[in-house]
Amino acid sequence: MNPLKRGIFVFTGLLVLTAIEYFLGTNQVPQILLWVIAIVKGLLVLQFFMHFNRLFDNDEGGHE
Amino acid sequence: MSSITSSAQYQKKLAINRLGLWLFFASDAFMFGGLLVARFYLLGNRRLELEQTLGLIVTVVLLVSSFFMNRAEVMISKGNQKGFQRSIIVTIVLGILFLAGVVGVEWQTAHFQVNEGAQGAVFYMMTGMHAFHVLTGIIFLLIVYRNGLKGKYTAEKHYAVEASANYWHFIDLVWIIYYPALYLMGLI
Amino acid sequence: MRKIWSIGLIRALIFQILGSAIGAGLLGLIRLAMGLSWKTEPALVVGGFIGAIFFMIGIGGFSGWWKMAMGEDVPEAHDVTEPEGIRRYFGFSLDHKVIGIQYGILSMVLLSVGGSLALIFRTELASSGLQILDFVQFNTLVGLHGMVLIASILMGVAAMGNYVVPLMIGAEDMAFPRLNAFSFWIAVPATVLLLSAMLFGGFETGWTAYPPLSVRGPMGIQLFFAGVYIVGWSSILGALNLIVTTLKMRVKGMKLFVMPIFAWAVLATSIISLTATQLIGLSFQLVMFERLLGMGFFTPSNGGNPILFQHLFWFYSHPAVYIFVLPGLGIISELLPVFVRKPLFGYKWVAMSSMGIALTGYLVWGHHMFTSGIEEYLRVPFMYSTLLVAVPTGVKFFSWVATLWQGKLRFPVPMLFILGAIIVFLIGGLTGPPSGTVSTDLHLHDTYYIVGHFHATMFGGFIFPIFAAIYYWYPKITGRKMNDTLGKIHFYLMTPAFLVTSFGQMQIGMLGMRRRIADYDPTLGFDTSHLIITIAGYLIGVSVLIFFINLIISAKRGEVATGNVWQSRSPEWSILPSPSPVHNYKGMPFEVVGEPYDYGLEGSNYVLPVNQTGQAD
Amino acid sequence: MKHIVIVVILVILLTFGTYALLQGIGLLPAQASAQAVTIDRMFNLHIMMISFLFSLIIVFMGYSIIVFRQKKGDEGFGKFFKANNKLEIIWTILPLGTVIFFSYLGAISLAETRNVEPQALNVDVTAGQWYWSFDYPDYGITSDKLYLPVDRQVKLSMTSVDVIHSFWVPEFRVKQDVLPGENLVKELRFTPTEKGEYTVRCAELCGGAHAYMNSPVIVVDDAEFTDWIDSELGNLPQDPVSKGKRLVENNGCLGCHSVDGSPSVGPTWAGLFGSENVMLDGSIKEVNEDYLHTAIVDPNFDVPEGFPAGVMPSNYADLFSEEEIQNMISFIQSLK
Repeated sequence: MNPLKRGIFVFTGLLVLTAIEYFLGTNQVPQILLWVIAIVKGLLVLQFFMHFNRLFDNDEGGHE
Repeated sequence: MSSITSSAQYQKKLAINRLGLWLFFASDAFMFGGLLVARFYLLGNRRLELEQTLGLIVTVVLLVSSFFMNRAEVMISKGNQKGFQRSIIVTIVLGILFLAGVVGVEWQTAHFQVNEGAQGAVFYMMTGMHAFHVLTGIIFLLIVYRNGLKGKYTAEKHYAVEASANYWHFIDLVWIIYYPALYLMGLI
Repeated sequence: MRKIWSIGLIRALIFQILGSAIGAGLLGLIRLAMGLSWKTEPALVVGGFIGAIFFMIGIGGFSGWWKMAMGEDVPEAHDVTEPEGIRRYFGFSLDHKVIGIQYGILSMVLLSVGGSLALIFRTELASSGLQILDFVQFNTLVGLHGMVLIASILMGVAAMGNYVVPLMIGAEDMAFPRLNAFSFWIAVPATVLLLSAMLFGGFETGWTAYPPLSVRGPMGIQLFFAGVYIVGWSSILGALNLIVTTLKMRVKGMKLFVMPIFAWAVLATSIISLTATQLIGLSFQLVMFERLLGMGFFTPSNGGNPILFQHLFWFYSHPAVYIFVLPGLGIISELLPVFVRKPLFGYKWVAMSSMGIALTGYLVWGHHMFTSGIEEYLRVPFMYSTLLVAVPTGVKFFSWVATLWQGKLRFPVPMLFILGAIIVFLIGGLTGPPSGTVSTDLHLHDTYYIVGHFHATMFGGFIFPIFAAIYYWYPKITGRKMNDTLGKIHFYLMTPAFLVTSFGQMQIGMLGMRRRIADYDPTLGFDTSHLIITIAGYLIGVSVLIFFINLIISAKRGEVATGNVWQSRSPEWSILPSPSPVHNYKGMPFEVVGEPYDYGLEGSNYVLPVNQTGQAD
Repeated sequence: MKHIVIVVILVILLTFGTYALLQGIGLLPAQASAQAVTIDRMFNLHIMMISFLFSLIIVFMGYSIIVFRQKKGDEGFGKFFKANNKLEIIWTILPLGTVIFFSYLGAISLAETRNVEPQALNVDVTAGQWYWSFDYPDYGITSDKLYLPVDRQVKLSMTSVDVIHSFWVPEFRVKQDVLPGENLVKELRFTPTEKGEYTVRCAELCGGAHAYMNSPVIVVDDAEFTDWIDSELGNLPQDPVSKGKRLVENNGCLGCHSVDGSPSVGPTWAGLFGSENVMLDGSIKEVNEDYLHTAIVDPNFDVPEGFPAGVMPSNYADLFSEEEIQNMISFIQSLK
């Protein structure tokens, strides 16, 4: 996928999750739900913004 | 012949630098984790008395800045210098806005003082340490922006951009955990 | 004058003093502008940190990075030409071997400082009653003895890691040479800060700095915190560098499981210090801010909880013990095969036991808090995890014994220290389980038993091995061997003296001698024991003094040794001449073709030089 | 094989030798509580284990050092063997089992030391820089010495007024840190079994005079303990006048009322009882028991001339029992 487009998708996802989080939080739901959302958001950032996989790129391998 | 060797060398250095940066994140994450532990150990299921709207605004500001940071990195990897510079300057402005929101507004209007109980201690220390990282991130980005103007980065070689982007996203990641921990979790 | 100015260390120290004054003055002015009066404590903290930054500017620690930030080209570390001679050891050198030696010197300086502090309060303890010290002085000395030696051990570990690991794995240098030099030099102002705690009122809390005691009392504690905080960063950055070096810079053909075993130990150690060190920094930082701004982290009357500090603090300070001993145990495993002339028994198990100790190390911190009033449900799980450490440690001991079995043992000085290390560490290890089971620990906690146990693990796990390492790698550094006779005197004086102190401490501890008291009840009848411990302590001091003399005179007068003095298979001996050349293996490429410890296997080699066509000779 | 046999024999001999030595030199102080018995049993197990493992390693090492040393001129290698996974698994599994077993024993022994007896004597302990203070809430006694009846469990509820201290009597073996903070009151239970004088020593570095933070602990039999309680209680005032004196001294009454006739915020008590005073409303009242009672529980009902109303707290009816109020009145009466 075009990385620019992917960035927009991920960002939208993060925004939506934040909105859900805010809604849940202001209604005092069990903490665990908020943790799940926070971890999902974190994983999105790790994977798509921070490119965790690049860490395991071959030393001689190509560059995105 | 020599260009191939130098490219291979660059790739090797890249791998080394990446690992080093990620290890730094791992280390720093333990510090942020320790503060998170302190928040739950001292306050447990008690929610801090904070302004919800303001919290949401600064969170969104930081999220948008992360989006532009990602955009800047993608732009430079495609060789789009102008787009890279534009995106990075937006990121920096949003970062400064975030700082202003937390330190300038939130700190001044909070319902409690630094020295008022565990709540004050936890809130000011967590946001303070995070804000300190945001500040260093902004400095890092300013350096990258300046060097970008000088045309130091190419589509192939722009590790400094990648590193600053990763650092910025790491700060965002910390806030993704801290925001619910400070504003949303627990009972009032 | 200009000549003195060109010595980096002196220039940097002057910068530090100036920086501290500037920092403190600026803070005073800012406070004045805000309408506040002068306060010494925040000025000390701010001055301390600014001083450390100025030190780094003075030594030139930021110049490379500053140029990078300004977009100028910065030469790669191996293209930097550095001045020859003794001078480069006092400046910002990027060569890992120079940095390793710098670490080593700092470690030995701190060792003698920390040891001397101990001798002072040991003299006080030689008989009951207060003779030469008052309470604050005594507590300051006890606390500084602990922390200065912890710094010394961290520096010693970094010294071994820095000097030896790149040579062992055939790397040209560390992964990040500038960061490497930075992490060494930042430790220098940190130790200055740490020691200056004595000048600003001292502190009463011991090295553990438990609040609420550390929240009140003399403000020397702030300098102590600042010093430890910066030493912590030195340790974190050094560990980061070593991990990347071991994972990414190995020579061709060196798979992880054919690395010299010492590299495994350093890897395991570095993983702990990379991560856990943050928590001691954080815990001290929180107390620092509690003192400065009245934040309510640890004072119950302000909403805090002192137990939180202990959790954060021990989450580092227990694994820290493994940071200290793992490299030492690695040295034992590394050197034993050389002197036994047969393979290391169970290489993979020994390597994995290092990792095992490192990982279980994260799970056991609560055993320091069995009596401190932690949550009741935590005590039994922590007892299980604590005793679990015995399993990987046992694997190491059994493997060492199996390595010794049916070998052909030689006994040069390094081997003596290795054997001493095994015995002393055995005693340290075996005295652990009684304090690891909760019910017996209810009696032992905070007594001299713990002091004895702890010193046995530190001597067995670090002091003996690092002496072995110095005797062993000294020819690699200087091209000369250390004096044999002096080395043997050192060993045969230090070992019995140490055993006496350790046993004595454990015995009176079990009988009721508390830790960290300046005076003890004469009716308990500990006077004689304490006198003997003090005398033995002085003997250790004398033996180390002999070692220092040996270290210095052998550099000029020692027996010349340029080849493979110990007949080791490791590349730094079998490929490299002594003293080791500036760019390590440049011009001497080699390749790993076999197993590291196959002593006695006909026709086997660990490493072979590669000729220009790329074929192994 | 010959080597192994010799080594095994030596290990057994050294194990017994080490154990006998460690038992012989006297490692533990006198055993003076029920908990000490349990804990010492655990210590004994540990000492056995230590003796065995110490001998195992030392004998193998010593034997190798003596027997397998390099002969002069022999530059050869040792016997070539590299690994034995079976052996490695054995010496992983066996210690693992031992460790789990020891932890299990440790947990049981911990549970035994924490055994709760319903008849336990309650003592509230307060620690501070640098003193111990012991409250017996059931008797209303405060003492700087800890008196305990023998063979009866004592439950200490401990709190600190400043920093962390730690309660430790070596002869009782058990130890518990004393933390500041109302929500961090820590409990410690033990049953003294030997009469005698012991010392509680603070075991957690608490600054300055930490070394001297000791207090006597005196274990006596039941009869002596009752005597001690009685004598302590005997020190308490018995007659109403002295009781009343204590009450007014401890509750701040004397801040406003003098007892020697000197003027103050409120009327002096000297010569008050039986006198006749003009009230704010102009009436004249005699100060008798009824008047004083009203003046204490409802001070604004009848305020004498020359003194402002609304100064004296009006909640004393809630704070004091009727008997206490009577005692205070008796004290004021005694000042006429």
